[in-house]
Amino acid sequence: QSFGRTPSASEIAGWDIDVRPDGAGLPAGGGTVAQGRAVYDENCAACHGPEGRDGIRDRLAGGQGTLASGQPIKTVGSYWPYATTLFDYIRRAMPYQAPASLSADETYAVSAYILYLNGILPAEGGLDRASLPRVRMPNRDGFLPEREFTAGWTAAR
Amino acid sequence: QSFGRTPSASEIAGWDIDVRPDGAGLPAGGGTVAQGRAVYDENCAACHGPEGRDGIRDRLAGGQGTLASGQPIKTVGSYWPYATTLFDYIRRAMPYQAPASLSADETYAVSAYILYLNGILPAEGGLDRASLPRVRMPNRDGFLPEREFTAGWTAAR
Amino acid sequence: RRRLLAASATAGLTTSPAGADTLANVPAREPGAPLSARSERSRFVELGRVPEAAPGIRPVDPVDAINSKTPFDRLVGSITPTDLHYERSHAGVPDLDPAKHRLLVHGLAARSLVLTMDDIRAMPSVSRVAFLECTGNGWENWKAADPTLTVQNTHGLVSTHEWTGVPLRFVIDLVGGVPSATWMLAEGADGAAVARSIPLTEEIMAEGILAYAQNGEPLRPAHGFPLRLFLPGLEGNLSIKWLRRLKFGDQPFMTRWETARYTQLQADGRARQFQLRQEVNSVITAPSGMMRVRPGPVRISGLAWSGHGRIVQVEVSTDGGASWQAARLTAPALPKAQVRFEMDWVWAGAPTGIVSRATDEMRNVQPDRAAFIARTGTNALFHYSAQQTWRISAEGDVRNALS
Amino acid sequence: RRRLLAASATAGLTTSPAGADTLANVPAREPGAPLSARSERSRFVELGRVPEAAPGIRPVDPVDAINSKTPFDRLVGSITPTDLHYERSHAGVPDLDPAKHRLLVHGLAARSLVLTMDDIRAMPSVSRVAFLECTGNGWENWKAADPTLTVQNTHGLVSTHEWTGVPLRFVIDLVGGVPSATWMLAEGADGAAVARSIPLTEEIMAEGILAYAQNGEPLRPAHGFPLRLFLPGLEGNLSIKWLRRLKFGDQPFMTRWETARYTQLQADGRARQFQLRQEVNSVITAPSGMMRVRPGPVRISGLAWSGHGRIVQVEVSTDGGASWQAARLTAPALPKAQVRFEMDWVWAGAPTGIVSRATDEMRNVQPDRAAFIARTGTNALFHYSAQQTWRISAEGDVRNALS
Ligand code: HEC
Ligand code: HEC
Ligand SMILES: [Ca+2]
Ligand SMILES: [Ca+2]
Ligand SMILES: [Ca+2]
Ligand SMILES: [Ca+2]
Ligand SMILES: [Ca+2]
Ligand SMILES: [Ca+2]
Ligand SMILES: [Co+2]
Ligand SMILES: [Co+2]
Repeated sequence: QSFGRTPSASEIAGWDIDVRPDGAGLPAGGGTVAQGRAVYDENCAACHGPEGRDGIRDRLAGGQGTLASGQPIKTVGSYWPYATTLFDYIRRAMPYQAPASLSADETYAVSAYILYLNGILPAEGGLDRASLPRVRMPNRDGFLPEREFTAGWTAAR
Repeated sequence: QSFGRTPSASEIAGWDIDVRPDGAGLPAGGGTVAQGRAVYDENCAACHGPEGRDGIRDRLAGGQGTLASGQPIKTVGSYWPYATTLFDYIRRAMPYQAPASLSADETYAVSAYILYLNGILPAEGGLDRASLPRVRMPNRDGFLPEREFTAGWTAAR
Repeated sequence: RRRLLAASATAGLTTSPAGADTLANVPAREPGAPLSARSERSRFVELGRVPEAAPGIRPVDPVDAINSKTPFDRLVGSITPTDLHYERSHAGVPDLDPAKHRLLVHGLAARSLVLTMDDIRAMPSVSRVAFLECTGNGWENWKAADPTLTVQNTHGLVSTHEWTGVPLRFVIDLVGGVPSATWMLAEGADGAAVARSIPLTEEIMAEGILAYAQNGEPLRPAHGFPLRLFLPGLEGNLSIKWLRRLKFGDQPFMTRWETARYTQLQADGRARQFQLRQEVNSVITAPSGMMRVRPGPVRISGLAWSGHGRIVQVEVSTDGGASWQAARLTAPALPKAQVRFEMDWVWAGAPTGIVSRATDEMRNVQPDRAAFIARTGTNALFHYSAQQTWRISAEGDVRNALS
Repeated sequence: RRRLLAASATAGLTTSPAGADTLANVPAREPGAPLSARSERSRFVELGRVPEAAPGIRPVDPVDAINSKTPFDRLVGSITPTDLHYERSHAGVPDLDPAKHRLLVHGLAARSLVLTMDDIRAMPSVSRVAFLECTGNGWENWKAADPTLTVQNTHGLVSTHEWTGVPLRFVIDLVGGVPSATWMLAEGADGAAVARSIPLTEEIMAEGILAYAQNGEPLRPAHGFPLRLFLPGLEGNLSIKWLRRLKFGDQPFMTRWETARYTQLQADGRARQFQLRQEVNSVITAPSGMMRVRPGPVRISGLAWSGHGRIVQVEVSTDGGASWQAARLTAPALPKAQVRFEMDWVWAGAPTGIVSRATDEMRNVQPDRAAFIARTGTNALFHYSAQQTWRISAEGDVRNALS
């Protein structure tokens, strides 16, 4: 019994939006912190606040050094282990009301801006397919994968 | 742990409406076929037809001799094994839109009339607590109780 | 309303085969509706029972309906959606206030008792997944096979739920035991005060439940709210809804429902009485009546159940009963519960008949129609449990047939 | 809205204790409503979830809600009513047309495949009763115990249904097997395209289901219509709703939901990641938060479940954890499914705490709060499974407490 059909490569490409820590899945293109500030102010600030703080939705900046405190503040800067996750998440889910509406360049740029807001990139910095996976996130080593479910993978690292 | 309360005898009496083949449960009172015709015409004919036939609801008379045919007609007269069931059912369920609205006398009377329509009582007949259980229904011996569920009871008869 | 359904559309969905021919045409993702207090069905899913007045009389004015049948052509799995459990009522659906509802327990018992719903819900409870089946299920096919019938029409008077309530045994102990009683009258609070005499067999004493919940929630009014009797494996009419009275005695009370109704006329004009068990049964729900199949792979899916206990085997014939193959159960079979079976088949395009037959743990095997009718005649009206044949024409039209 | 409920009113009913003081006052029987296509709930039964935005933020504007919690204070039995299964969505509830929905299967596999819903419903199916639990269940009680919380608030993010769908294994075989893959990305068609990396353990390969039905009917939109992943015993977020893509790989993809969310911060500031199993858990649902008990007999009732398998024992303490007694299970426990337990208790009127603890077939015992917090700290936010204590005051008020 046969089910379904084989998709074309271009069909798959249209849906294959995930980005891995090693950069697999990142599109061509790039953007700067400065470009990202404009994208952010236009598309994101209304929910996430002027500088990634004090918005009506999730805080995106700050919180470094709070994770072991009684009031941990988990943000992209303080908590996220991989910068690739930021690109992946924005591309699939943000802006909330219009997911997947940003171009690749805009996504690189706004990702760069959020990293800048967290002190991870300098004001004159930027991101592209090559540099993004190389960004070292402050909390990169903050995670303890559970043996039961990750034994093979952690051994391979 | 204790649950519930003990009902008074009069409370039980108000709810204890079932009538057994031996007549247990029949109330005082009585009624004639003639009285029953009036009760019937007023309360029942609209649904069951003028003489227990050709109504919009169940046929109440006729059908004797049809049970072994390809088109069995099951009525009080042709099928029901006990006259007590007729009293019990009318008391609990009829007239459809106002169950339990007939008096005991009216229920005896209309039961008598339905038996008359089936040729089981004569025109000048009637029913009361004593006579009703003694009515011999034509199909009294037409039932084969299933052993698995009635072994003790059929043995006791 | 009836619709032509492709054999694979077993889940209540009307999917147009075209849909989206490339992934690029799949609608774009977007934010959805807010979260809610209750999850409603998709607007793309249409599920409803069919009310009917008597065999062959349907669709019908709801006030004339006495049954409302479960849409097995559009269900999957083994549990029946709560609002689609089949319905059989004798005087409509009463609107009972649980605060005012009372259960009277009396008769041949050490003492009488009046219980409130608070009392009953404070007693120990049991839960059990089991089928309930109207004694009349299958009554369309006694004499002839209307070829326009769906499986909802032929077999829609059985359903499976998780039932929760108090063991009958517990309530009997509460009134001090009933050593001299052999029968129990159960009576409803509906307009007809439907009443049945229940033999106090060991099985009934052990398995009977005074149920107040179905699939985790209070009974719905159509199914007996706030309280019903539930007797697993036995004819549905015994499981008195809107239960308000239990009376113990030493003989049957011979109500209308165990004399005039729910007795089975044999060919000789005599009637089987207190034939209370629902026999081993099964039916193919897809492909089934009024569906259409295309030559090629066809997934056969159906339900099997038995009032004797667990289903241990279901076989399927795709050549009208000449040869049989074991089907696969899609979940562990529970005692006295419906279980789904499936089988792969490739339809070559020639006219044929597809049939299922179930076997239960007591080794009862569902009879073919000829054997069943030879035993019962065609006048019984209730307790039809012969094998169901669906005929498939050269065009792939699936139709109800006697064999 | 919250209501004071008597301990016995566990079935969603508001019964005034007065009601009818003699049987003569019970309303007269009368014909009821016509039979219908669907059985609605009684007007005397009010059941609804509580949408909430974050721990302690509720009731909430529905557009801000991220969770909607199951009303366990008003349910009985073990199965959750379909429309009351808890809900957790990250971008609202999409309104998907099944005819246009597609599943793309690709990545480290012999071949790629696009499947329609007709394809998927034509595959072999399995059905299984199992719980689904949001990783955030219990998140109210990490640091403090708001005494106004009900069991719906503390534990309303878990539910049990019969799930039906295609074995994950079958789909993997369809793409020719995935011998070199160790992880699978599952992605939803919702606005957020929620995506999780799923380790291809033996357990997941054996038990994973691509589910299209719940409790016998098509999934409802809030629960993933027309298709979701279902991974019994593992954190709910893995069971991706509105499933549209499966991609095989040899490492985790590190999506936001397995890094920024659903990772558990320890006291030292590091976080447990891929802590995917839902641990052994239980809670007393009656009497529970905001109910009131009277001195005398009290029926204790609750639910237990474990992602490791079957529940084998539930114990209840009525002295705040000092001594324990075995409770009775009201139905056979199924693996990775909720099961109800009950215990009789006589409350003498002195203040105390009632607590339950469950043990599963792997001999995991639900820890008390002190031991649990000693191990996890109070920052983990997800995977809270400590024993739940309900404090009872001298007045009989039942309140949420840390221990
Ligand atoms: C209309 C409101 C809205 C807008 C506009 C919006 N977001 Fe968001 N954002 C949200 C919500 C709501 C969440 C949390 C979703 C969840 O928890 O699943 C979120 C989460 C995030 C997160 C993850 C935060 C975390 O710690 O997990 C990031 C990063 C983010 N948004 C970036 C952006 C960017 C970049 C833009 C603009 C391009 C944007 N958002 C525009 C509402 C918005
Ligand atoms: C408004 C309609 C209506 C009226 C008026 C009515 N009935 Fe009926 N009757 C019915 C219906 C409907 C049934 C079948 C109920 C069922 O099958 O459960 C029935 C059934 C019966 C039966 C049982 C028939 C059988 O063979 O099982 C008897 C006897 C009966 N009615 C007697 C009466 C009497 C006596 C009255 C008047 C005092 C009466 N009915 C008034 C509608 C009515
Ligand atoms: Ca990719
Ligand atoms: Ca733009
Ligand atoms: Ca009596
Ligand atoms: Ca009158
Ligand atoms: Ca739209
Ligand atoms: Ca009324
Ligand atoms: Co019936
Ligand atoms: Co969750």
